[in-house]
Amino acid sequence: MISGNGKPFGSPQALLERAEAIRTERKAIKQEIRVCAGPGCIARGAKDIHKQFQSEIKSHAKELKAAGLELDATLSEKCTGCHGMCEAGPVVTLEPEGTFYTGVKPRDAKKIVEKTLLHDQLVDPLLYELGHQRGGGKAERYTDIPFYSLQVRVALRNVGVVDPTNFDDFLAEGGFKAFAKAVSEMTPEAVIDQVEESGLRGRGGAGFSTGRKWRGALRVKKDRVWLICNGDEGDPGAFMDRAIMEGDPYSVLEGMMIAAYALGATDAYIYVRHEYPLAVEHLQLAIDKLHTAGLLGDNILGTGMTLNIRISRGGGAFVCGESSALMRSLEGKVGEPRAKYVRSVEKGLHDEPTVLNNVETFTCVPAIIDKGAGWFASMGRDKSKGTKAFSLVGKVKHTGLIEVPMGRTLREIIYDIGGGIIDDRPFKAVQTGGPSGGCLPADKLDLPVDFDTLSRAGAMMGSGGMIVMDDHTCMVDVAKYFINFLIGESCGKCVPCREGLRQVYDLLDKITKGEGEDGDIEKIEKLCHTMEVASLCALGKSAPYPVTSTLKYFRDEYEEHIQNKVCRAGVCPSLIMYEINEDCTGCDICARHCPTEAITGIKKKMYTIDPEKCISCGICKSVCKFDAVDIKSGDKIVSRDAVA
Amino acid sequence: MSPRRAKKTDVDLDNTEALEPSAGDTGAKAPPRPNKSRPSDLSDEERAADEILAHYPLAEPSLIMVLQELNDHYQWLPPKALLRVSEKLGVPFGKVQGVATFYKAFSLEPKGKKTVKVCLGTACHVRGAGMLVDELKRSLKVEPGHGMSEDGDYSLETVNCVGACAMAPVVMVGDNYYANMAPGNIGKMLKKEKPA
Amino acid sequence: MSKRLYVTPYRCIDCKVCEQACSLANTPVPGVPARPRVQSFKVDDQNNFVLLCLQCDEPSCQAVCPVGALERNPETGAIEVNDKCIGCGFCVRACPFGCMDYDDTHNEYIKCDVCKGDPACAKYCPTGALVWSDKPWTDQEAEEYAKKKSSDPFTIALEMTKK
Amino acid sequence: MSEAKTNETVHLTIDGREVDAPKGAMILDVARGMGIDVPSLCAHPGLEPFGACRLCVVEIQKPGWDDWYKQLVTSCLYPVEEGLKVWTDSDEVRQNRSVVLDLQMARVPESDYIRELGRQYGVEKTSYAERDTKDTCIMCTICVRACEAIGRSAIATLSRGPDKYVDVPNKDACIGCLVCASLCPTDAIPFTANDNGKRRIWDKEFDLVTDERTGEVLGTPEYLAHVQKRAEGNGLVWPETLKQESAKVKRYEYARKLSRVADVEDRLADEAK
Repeated sequence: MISGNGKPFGSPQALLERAEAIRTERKAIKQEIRVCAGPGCIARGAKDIHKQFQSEIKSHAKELKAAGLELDATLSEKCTGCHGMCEAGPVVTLEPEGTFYTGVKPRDAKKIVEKTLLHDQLVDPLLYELGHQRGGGKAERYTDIPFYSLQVRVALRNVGVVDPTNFDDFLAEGGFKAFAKAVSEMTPEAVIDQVEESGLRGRGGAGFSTGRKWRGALRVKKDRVWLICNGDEGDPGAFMDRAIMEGDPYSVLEGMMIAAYALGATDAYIYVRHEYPLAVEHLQLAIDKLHTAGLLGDNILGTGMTLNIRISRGGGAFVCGESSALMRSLEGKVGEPRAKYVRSVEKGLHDEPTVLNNVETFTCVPAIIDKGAGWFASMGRDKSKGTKAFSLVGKVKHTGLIEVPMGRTLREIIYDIGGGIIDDRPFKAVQTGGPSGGCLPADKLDLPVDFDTLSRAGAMMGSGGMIVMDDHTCMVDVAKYFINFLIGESCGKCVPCREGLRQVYDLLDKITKGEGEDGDIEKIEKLCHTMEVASLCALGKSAPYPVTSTLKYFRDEYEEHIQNKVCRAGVCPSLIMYEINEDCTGCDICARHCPTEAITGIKKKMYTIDPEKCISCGICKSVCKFDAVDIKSGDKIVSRDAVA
Repeated sequence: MSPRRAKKTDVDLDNTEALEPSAGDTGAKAPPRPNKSRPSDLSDEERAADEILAHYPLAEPSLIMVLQELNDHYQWLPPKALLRVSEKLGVPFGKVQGVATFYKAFSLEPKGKKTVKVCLGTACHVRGAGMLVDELKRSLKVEPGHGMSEDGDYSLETVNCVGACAMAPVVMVGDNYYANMAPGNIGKMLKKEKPA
Repeated sequence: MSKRLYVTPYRCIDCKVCEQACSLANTPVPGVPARPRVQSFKVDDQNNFVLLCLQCDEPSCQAVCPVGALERNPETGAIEVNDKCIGCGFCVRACPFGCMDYDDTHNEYIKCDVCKGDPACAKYCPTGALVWSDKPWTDQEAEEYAKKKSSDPFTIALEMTKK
Repeated sequence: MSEAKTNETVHLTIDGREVDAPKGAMILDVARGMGIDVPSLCAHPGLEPFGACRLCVVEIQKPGWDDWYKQLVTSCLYPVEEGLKVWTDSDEVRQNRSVVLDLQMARVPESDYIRELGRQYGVEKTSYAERDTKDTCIMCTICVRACEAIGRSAIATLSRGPDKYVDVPNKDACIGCLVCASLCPTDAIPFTANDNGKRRIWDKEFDLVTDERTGEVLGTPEYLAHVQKRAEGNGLVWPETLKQESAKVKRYEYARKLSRVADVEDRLADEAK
């Protein structure tokens, strides 16, 4: 592996020269194996695959050398950040061809080395099945797959490309070019101008103009400005920031360094969610490396600039994604938000001016400085410029991490990139913006995805979680889920949020249990209104959105639960019954797994479920291999896919 | 100065025994009390706390980081260690306790040998994670976030999103991920993970 | 020189009119008299005495107050209890003269605030032992005092405190 | 509680009445100063504004906003601004206060104080599920903030969300001053001030120190020690004999001392001869 000389860089020029030198050296590399080490792929054994590759390369060293491949000289093998298509993991790509292997197991490493590396043959079973897309067949390169070809990666530009633990890798990909440009050619004012011109808006949720925020902090003339990077990604179903921090920590840091230069900040924090230990590890490695490289600390690149970045691990509180709560947390206090009538750019951390941006926002900054505000602003639409990363999850075929220019429609994202709904079931709703967002129904599929359009429709851009739901998702249950989530995460400071959430949950619970009454919906609506206008912080103010948006678009489902005591999705346990149909072969597996012995029958004949004993746990359905367990609600069979 | 106003020190009239401060109570700062416990008198928890505290500035902003490390060390926060942290950082114990109970990363009761974490992210929820929690509650006889199973092997926790939504629903035992779980597989998983 | 409450103890006959006047002037609820902020004593056969808050330059009560509930009114120069008071009673303990007090009928902490510039005690004092004035005595009184060589313990006490 | 009080004032309108208020003052204080009754449960003039009870919400309109657009803000935390228009009792305000009180009534069904307040906003009975509890704590945290101001921080909020509660996790820190109980708007902190020379609060029993001459209770030994420490921290002398004397006794002693000064003068006069 090519490494630096260990001495700090004395000037921006030296840094750029070094990057150029690495690039020249790397021209010799003929083949690169990239093992995806995103959370999904690691969970499926990516680390073992990486080890297996290392040992296979060693044991085939002679043959490889004969083929002109030598590890660390002409052949490179590395772990990268999340490649995006998590559902097909573990993923291995071979560069420069872009060969894309999915579902790789450690034992496949041998095959790949022997077949692809030595004989230029593809390992067919590992190739990606295009299905009905692009006329079917198998994709040889990831660029052939719509999931990738329709994306534009800005914030994720290096994720899945670089080895996050390797500084040289990052330099070779053009890292710190923007920072060098900023400190050597631009005034702080010019940096802010560029950021403002680019139209970059905060990627954390609210979408406040980043340039304007920075300018605001600059106007408050104080000795010290704090810089905070918010990596407390708490939205369930969102993991873009995690992927960036784990897969491309240097870009986050570079963004922060440019911001620090523009604002004259000397101290910065990255607040990382405590569930992300790998992100902490990679960021810490990167920070240490930057200190030895003279890019952090005193007299950065000989310019006299000082910056120290510290990592602070969150304590596991969703509310700490709220900026004022986050700052309390950094002060070592309970993460209770403060009222925002005094803006944090004036009085934030330790009551000093503070600029807080989200991970993705900072990551976009180097790209803007490097390629220009015009380039960034040319993407997107209206007042939402550039691209946005989303985590596309739920009942969609290709779950994973994507990035598209703002303004793409939901349909393009879900059907073209995401490949549609699992089992081609009907689409019911898409939930965006996490617990603060809302659910949009099928007739909103052609809405362009940008900050303002989504909020007008009752949802929210949020941090970028996009959860797709099919007809087997109960909207009342989804609303209840989010309220329950928020109950666990509310800080409990103000009354509408603390007491209101509990009451809304009680009412929703009543409805899902079939005990709903007339007037319950109106009660919920009244309560939601007060929560929305009278809560202290953004968490409380937006807490009712999952309820109000489902009430707006799926009111009939609520009414069905209340009037007919029916859950059409077959989800609410009190409103459904399990029933065995004639496909039953009498294999007895369900009876053996039933925790309440509600299933009886004679072997090899049809079994039956005693509705009195059944607790609707769903185990029978999940273990049945013959799809012989149906779900009934009311008189209708609303059968549901096996969970597994 | 007007004659009607007296300075507070003016009470110290030479001829007023009644108002004279008693010896040893002259308002001068009391000499620093010797540290009441020598290192050897410290309990294990206090020593562990001291070791961790040595890496941080002794001020309130360090609190959460110190508690994180303590929690990593013990898997929970022993009261003695918390008292020590409160004393050393100069943060009132009430506040320390408030922080320790506010953040989910901290546990105030001992944990089982292994912690089963069920992801309750939205993606996992819509794919049926709730049923997994119910099944685990039944088979381990524990409540999420509290206590441990009778044999002390497992604690149960629910987490909001482990960021592995593609494999939903996900259950984590220690560092191992179990993807695409169903209630029917829980028993098998627990058997496989059972600590020696 | 602004006005102050001056005490001439030898004129005091311990008639308690000042206490009554104070109590009535500071009664928040009609019919329920407040505890007086001023007190007169019969110390021994010769000496009577009226004691009220000295409005110290650096008041102990103010120094110990945790919430800043004791503030000096710039117009009267008196320290007043404002609505920030949380009732901890530190001031009562801290005042060496016992001039900070707690009125348990009205549940509030009290001290002399010179009735916001119009002290009732002085207004109703029948003997002139208490005066609200910009100097202790009129010129005539001063002359009289010099003649009589009567002692004015309070003035002497305070002069002694200045050394 | 605003620092750096300047003489600058801003001009605003509250409920149609024009007023000049010092810059940095909160709407709540200004409105109350005008005699307008704005309800609040968690505000105390001596403590940091907290903004939790949401009862003091008012509607505002800034100059330049569209005529129809108003915003609900927490008056205890919102500093006055030039040209601001404030409504403290509009329909929207009353509606939200009634929902908030409705929620509080469900939380503390046993509290007479909340019930009375609810009645003022037309809530006779809560429309939500009542908690099954005798506890009347509404989590205004006045006790927590007061205890912090006093310098003990014995009381803390523990846990979070709907489960959040107030307690004294370390009984040693409590000095039995009773300030928390006396400030509690809903009398949720049970205590006995003096029961045979003992005081009880937060499940802790205290001894009491009394003035020997008057029998007046001066407080708990912990309390007296705390005040002394605090006073000494402020550079005050703390005469031993004053420690256990009531205000009355202190006054009497001081009067006696001053009356004796006459003797001093005589002695001085003698010496002069």
